[in-house]
Amino acid sequence: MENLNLGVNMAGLSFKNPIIAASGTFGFGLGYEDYLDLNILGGISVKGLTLEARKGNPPPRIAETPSGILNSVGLENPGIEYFLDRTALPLRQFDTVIIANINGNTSDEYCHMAEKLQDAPIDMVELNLSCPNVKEGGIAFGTDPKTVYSITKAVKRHTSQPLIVKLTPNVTDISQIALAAQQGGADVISLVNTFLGMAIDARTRRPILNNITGGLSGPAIKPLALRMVWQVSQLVEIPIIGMGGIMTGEDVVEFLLAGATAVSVGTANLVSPTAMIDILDGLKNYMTANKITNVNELIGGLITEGGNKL
Amino acid sequence: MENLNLGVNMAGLSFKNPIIAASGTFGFGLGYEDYLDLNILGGISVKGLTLEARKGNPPPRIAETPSGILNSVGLENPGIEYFLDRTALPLRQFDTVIIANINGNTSDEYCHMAEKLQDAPIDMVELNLSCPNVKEGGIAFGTDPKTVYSITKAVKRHTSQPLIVKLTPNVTDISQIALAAQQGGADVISLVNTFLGMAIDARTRRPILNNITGGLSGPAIKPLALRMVWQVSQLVEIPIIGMGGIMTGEDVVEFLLAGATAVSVGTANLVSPTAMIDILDGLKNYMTANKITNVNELIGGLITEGGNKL
Amino acid sequence: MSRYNAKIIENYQLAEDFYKMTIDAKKIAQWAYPGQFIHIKIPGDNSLLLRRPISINGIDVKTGQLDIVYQVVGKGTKALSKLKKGIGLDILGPLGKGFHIPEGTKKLYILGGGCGVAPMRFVGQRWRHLDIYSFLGFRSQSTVFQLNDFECFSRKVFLSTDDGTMGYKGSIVSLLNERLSIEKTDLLLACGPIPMIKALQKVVSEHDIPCQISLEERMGCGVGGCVVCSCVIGNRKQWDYKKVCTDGPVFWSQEVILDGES
Amino acid sequence: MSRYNAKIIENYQLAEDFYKMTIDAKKIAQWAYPGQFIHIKIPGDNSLLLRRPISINGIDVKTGQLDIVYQVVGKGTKALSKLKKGIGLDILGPLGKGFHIPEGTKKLYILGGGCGVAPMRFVGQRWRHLDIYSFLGFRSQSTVFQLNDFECFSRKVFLSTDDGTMGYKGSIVSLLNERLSIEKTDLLLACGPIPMIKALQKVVSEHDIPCQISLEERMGCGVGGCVVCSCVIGNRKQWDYKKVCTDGPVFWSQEVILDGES
Ligand SMILES: Cc1cc2nc3c(=O)[nH]c(=O)nc-3n(C[C@H](O)[C@H](O)[C@H](O)COP(=O)(O)OP(=O)(O)OC[C@H]3O[C@@H](n4cnc5c(N)ncnc54)[C@H](O)[C@@H]3O)c2cc1C
Ligand SMILES: Cc1cc2nc3c(=O)[nH]c(=O)nc-3n(C[C@H](O)[C@H](O)[C@H](O)COP(=O)(O)OP(=O)(O)OC[C@H]3O[C@@H](n4cnc5c(N)ncnc54)[C@H](O)[C@@H]3O)c2cc1C
Ligand SMILES: Cc1cc2nc3c(=O)[nH]c(=O)nc-3n(C[C@H](O)[C@H](O)[C@H](O)COP(=O)(O)O)c2cc1C
Ligand SMILES: Cc1cc2nc3c(=O)[nH]c(=O)nc-3n(C[C@H](O)[C@H](O)[C@H](O)COP(=O)(O)O)c2cc1C
Ligand code: FES
Ligand code: FES
Repeated sequence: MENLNLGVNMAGLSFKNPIIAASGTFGFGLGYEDYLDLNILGGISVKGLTLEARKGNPPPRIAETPSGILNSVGLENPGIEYFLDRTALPLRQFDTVIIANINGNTSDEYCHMAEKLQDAPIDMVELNLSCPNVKEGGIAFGTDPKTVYSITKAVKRHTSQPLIVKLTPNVTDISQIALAAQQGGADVISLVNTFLGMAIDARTRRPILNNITGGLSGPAIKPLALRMVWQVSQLVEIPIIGMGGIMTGEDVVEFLLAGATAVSVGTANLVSPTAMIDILDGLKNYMTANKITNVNELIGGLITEGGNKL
Repeated sequence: MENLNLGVNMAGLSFKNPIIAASGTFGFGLGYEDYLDLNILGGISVKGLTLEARKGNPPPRIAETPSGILNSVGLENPGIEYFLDRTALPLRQFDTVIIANINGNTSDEYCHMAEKLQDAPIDMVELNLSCPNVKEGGIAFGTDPKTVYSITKAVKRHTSQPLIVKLTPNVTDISQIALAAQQGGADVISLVNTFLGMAIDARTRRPILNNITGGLSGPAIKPLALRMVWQVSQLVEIPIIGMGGIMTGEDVVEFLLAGATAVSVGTANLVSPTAMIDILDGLKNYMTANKITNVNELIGGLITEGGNKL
Repeated sequence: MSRYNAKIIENYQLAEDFYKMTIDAKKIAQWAYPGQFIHIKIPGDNSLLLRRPISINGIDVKTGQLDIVYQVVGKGTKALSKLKKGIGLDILGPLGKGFHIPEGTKKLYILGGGCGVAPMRFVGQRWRHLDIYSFLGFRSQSTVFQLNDFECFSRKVFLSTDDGTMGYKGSIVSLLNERLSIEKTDLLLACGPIPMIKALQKVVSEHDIPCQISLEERMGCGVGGCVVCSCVIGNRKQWDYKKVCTDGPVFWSQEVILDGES
Repeated sequence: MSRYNAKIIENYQLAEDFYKMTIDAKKIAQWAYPGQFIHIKIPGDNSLLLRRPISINGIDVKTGQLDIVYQVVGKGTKALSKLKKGIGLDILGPLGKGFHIPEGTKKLYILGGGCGVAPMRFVGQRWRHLDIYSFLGFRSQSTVFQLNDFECFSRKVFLSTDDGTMGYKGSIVSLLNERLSIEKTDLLLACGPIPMIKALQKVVSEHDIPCQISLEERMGCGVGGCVVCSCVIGNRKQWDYKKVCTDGPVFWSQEVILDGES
């Protein structure tokens, strides 16, 4: 296992491995040191930031579904200023790519936040065009290719940081949206955010989430996410960060084969704070067992001719 | 349990209970007599029919995913003539609502099939506008409200049988599509067909399905299906047949609460040929335990005020 | 706080719906204090993703063993109840901020309702040197558990059942209310269902008794990362969502706003 | 064919990766014939929806017990291998059309490769009155199983391993080929991995031997309702998808088209 090359590159940045903590599932990273060494991670996408602090939705905010979870956090966060003042620097001590996930109600808000981050000690900006919980806009932005194009383009003008555009999967044709992001100047595409879902308690006859609906994540959505990553990778040129239900090293491999350059791990962090260590180990074990020395060999390596026989 | 009223009505037809075998998962019903008495079912939607016989896609056609399955049958069926000649009458002996599920490549094909069914010994026609496996059109039809409206309207002109329109969930806004079906004259809306997904075998680096992508069904999609049924029920007036991952009587209750008048059971039939007996028993047990004598009390009965506390 | 593989020492039914499990968890037993919880991965069924938070019911520092008492209410607790001894359980713990006893506290009332009785046993065992009066509420005689343990460390145990099959018939909070009219306490620590907590808040504020309560909310990570486990803390004019998992589960009664909850 | 709850009588490791399980399944044992399979729900893990098809390895009509031999290759078979005796297994069976012996058959060759050896034991036990010659191919000595049983009912057992650690080194089909050059047979029945079946099809057609083979395909329902388990049956000009679960799993070798499969 000594000679494995796990590093990947995106938007001119090098990641020591393709594993990134997914936004919203790992706080600001800080506080996890008891469970894992943040320096082992390829990157950390911090909890979704907004211009002003947000309280988020009333509880219950989480429901368990078969092999999945629904959440309706609703972007609770201390606001971008707090992040810049208190969190960005402590996080910077760790040798991992730091990604600021931003969420706006208008195109201007996105631009404004991107500007604030321009000189911050972070490595990349992630435009979340997809949060399904914020009625004021999140979901609308990511479902229309024209809007995706124009916001991406606008934000690009306000920052020189490499830009990730994170898309919602709740659309008819994800490839067109991804293409719009690429044309707007996105450096990387991040796929997928959560699927809009709902859970009901038959006994009380009420929705389990106070917000009624929430975002579905976890292994349940893995086949949908893989399909989207694969479809998008057939069309766009820029790198893709794939996610949706990654729980093991083999899951990482599947996303890389489908065309992702890196992956994010979300729900698995809610299951175990040490999940990313196990996933990274699993990836290494897979590579060793399959005699793959460079993880880049796996990217887009899906073999589609001849079917898959028993 | 003796005094439970399980009957529901849709489009002027009465169903002895709200449980319908989902198209494609229960063949033509015939052959299941060893496992269950077809007379206990509310209805049977037969395997998807096309104008001509179809061989379907090469195997493997099924993959297991976390709490779900992917299928890429590709509408293998003996063609509508065969159905009319050989299957419709034997099926008619059973005291249950018989639904013919039809699939066309063009609007005319749908109309043509509907005409052929006009005098057939069946009770309803189900327009499948959603099969994700037929590249020639299936998926495109169901994703555009205008097309859904115009096909529904055209077919209505060619049949006096009550018409169900079955929608694909692979869309940005299911409510608009459902509304279009209603405006086109649909008597009932059927939600949801499968979600387009993909499974990869990390060992062989190939897709598991020969067709690469397939349709995801089973408990994994239940939260997404419930959300869609709920959303649509807020907007349309006509009854909804809800489905997606129903495995137990409580699952049925959840769909009814969300606004469905009846439900279909699909994947559960692949798990056990006797599944619908257990689901029906589960529904009865739920009603008895919760002192509900008439199943219609549950329809649309979701309580949304005040949240759902522990 | 860390992740462990803890072997099950025993797991048996205590009362109707209630089970007690003892696990081998030296590190946790060493550090845990009352009101903290462990976060348990349900083994076997991979369709159940989330861990289940269960309060610590007691520890034996010498053997490094830890007890929990849990009520079977759904799939996860049902699966737990089926586990045989010897199996390794994937747990996180000890998690959360537990109860704390301000200096000078002499007389301690502890109150538990239903599965909320479970964490109070650990309270009593840890602070047995105080004058403890226990108030325990159950649904029915068939669900009463660990009464002996409470009798060991309490000056007096007050017991009520909803159906009157054992002890006082009615709410344990009414019993407490009566008692407080006769005799106050330095501190009250409590855990139980929301309706009970609401009644309790009223009673302790009327009697002006310092009171800490342990809250429940649906959880994800259990370690502060996902902010799903919110409760409302503050006053009506200025409140914030706090995390039950790391800011709690124990809060001062007067800070907890349970409005809108039933 | 029906659905049963079948109690596990025993479940133990036979060879590297291979396990044998005996279950109590009277009705199935009464009706089953060689080449048929049972369809097993994996208990415990609700994330695994689909049943697993496993051939019948043998039956004891008197006790109503049924054997299966399975190779641990993934999550489902791994979970099966962990099950203890006494547990009830949810199964369907007997399913499918098995092997059949045309009237007048005297000499019977049976051939199995890897887990394809498992159903051939049932063949030998049922038709032990015929002159049976067994051809068994394994990966290595460590994976050889039930050799004694085959020796009981066979005139002769030919054995090969890929690595030569036991018997002939190489493919069992080559051994068969050699044997056929010396002595023909009235019928050959076979089960094994696709590459083996392909080689076999060539050999039996060259020697013009009637041959039935048992196929595998990923399955859903197992009872003919979902048409996912297709195989290609016919000839190059005219072929159809047939269902492995109900039209098969056993087909005549010359009808099976394996093109495009590797
Ligand atoms: C800090 C804390 C301590 C607790 N201590 C105890 C204890 O000592 N003994 C005991 O019996 N119970 C305790 N509970 C409640 C216990 O966590 C739930 O009863 C349990 O999670 C139910 O799981 P289930 O799978 O059986 O139910 P299901 O309803 O099938 O669970 C589905 C989901 O809802 C969550 N959930 C359901 N009910 C609750 C609840 N009341 N609180 C939190 N999450 C819930 C589950 O964790 C799971 O994620 C505690 C809860 C918290 C938050
Ligand atoms: C008619 C028939 C008889 C069989 N008899 C035997 C037997 O006697 N002994 C034995 O060891 N194996 C037998 N097999 C193969 C056995 O069904 C698979 O090895 C088993 O399903 C793998 O399950 P898993 O969960 O361990 O693997 P996973 O790869 O985790 O399974 C995932 C899915 O793929 C399916 N699958 C994977 N491999 C196969 C396969 N080779 N054939 C069919 N489905 C597969 C599983 O059923 C499941 O739905 C038979 C298959 C068929 C079709
Ligand atoms: C509790 C929770 C909170 C989340 N918050 C955010 C967020 O603030 N910003 C964002 O872009 N994605 C957010 N997500 C989505 C995840 O980053 C990820 O895209 C999604 O969960 C799919 O990956 P998974 O299946 O591995 O969880 C959140 C997900 C969860 C479960
Ligand atoms: C193997 C299989 C074949 C299917 N074939 C059809 C079909 O021919 N026509 C159709 O309208 N839906 C078809 N479906 C979709 C189901 O009818 C149902 O809408 C879907 O599976 C969701 O329900 P479930 O989760 O209960 O399976 C098929 C589903 C499966 C699993
Ligand atoms: S459960 Fe994740 S923050 Fe409390
Ligand atoms: S597995 Fe369903 S038809 Fe064969």
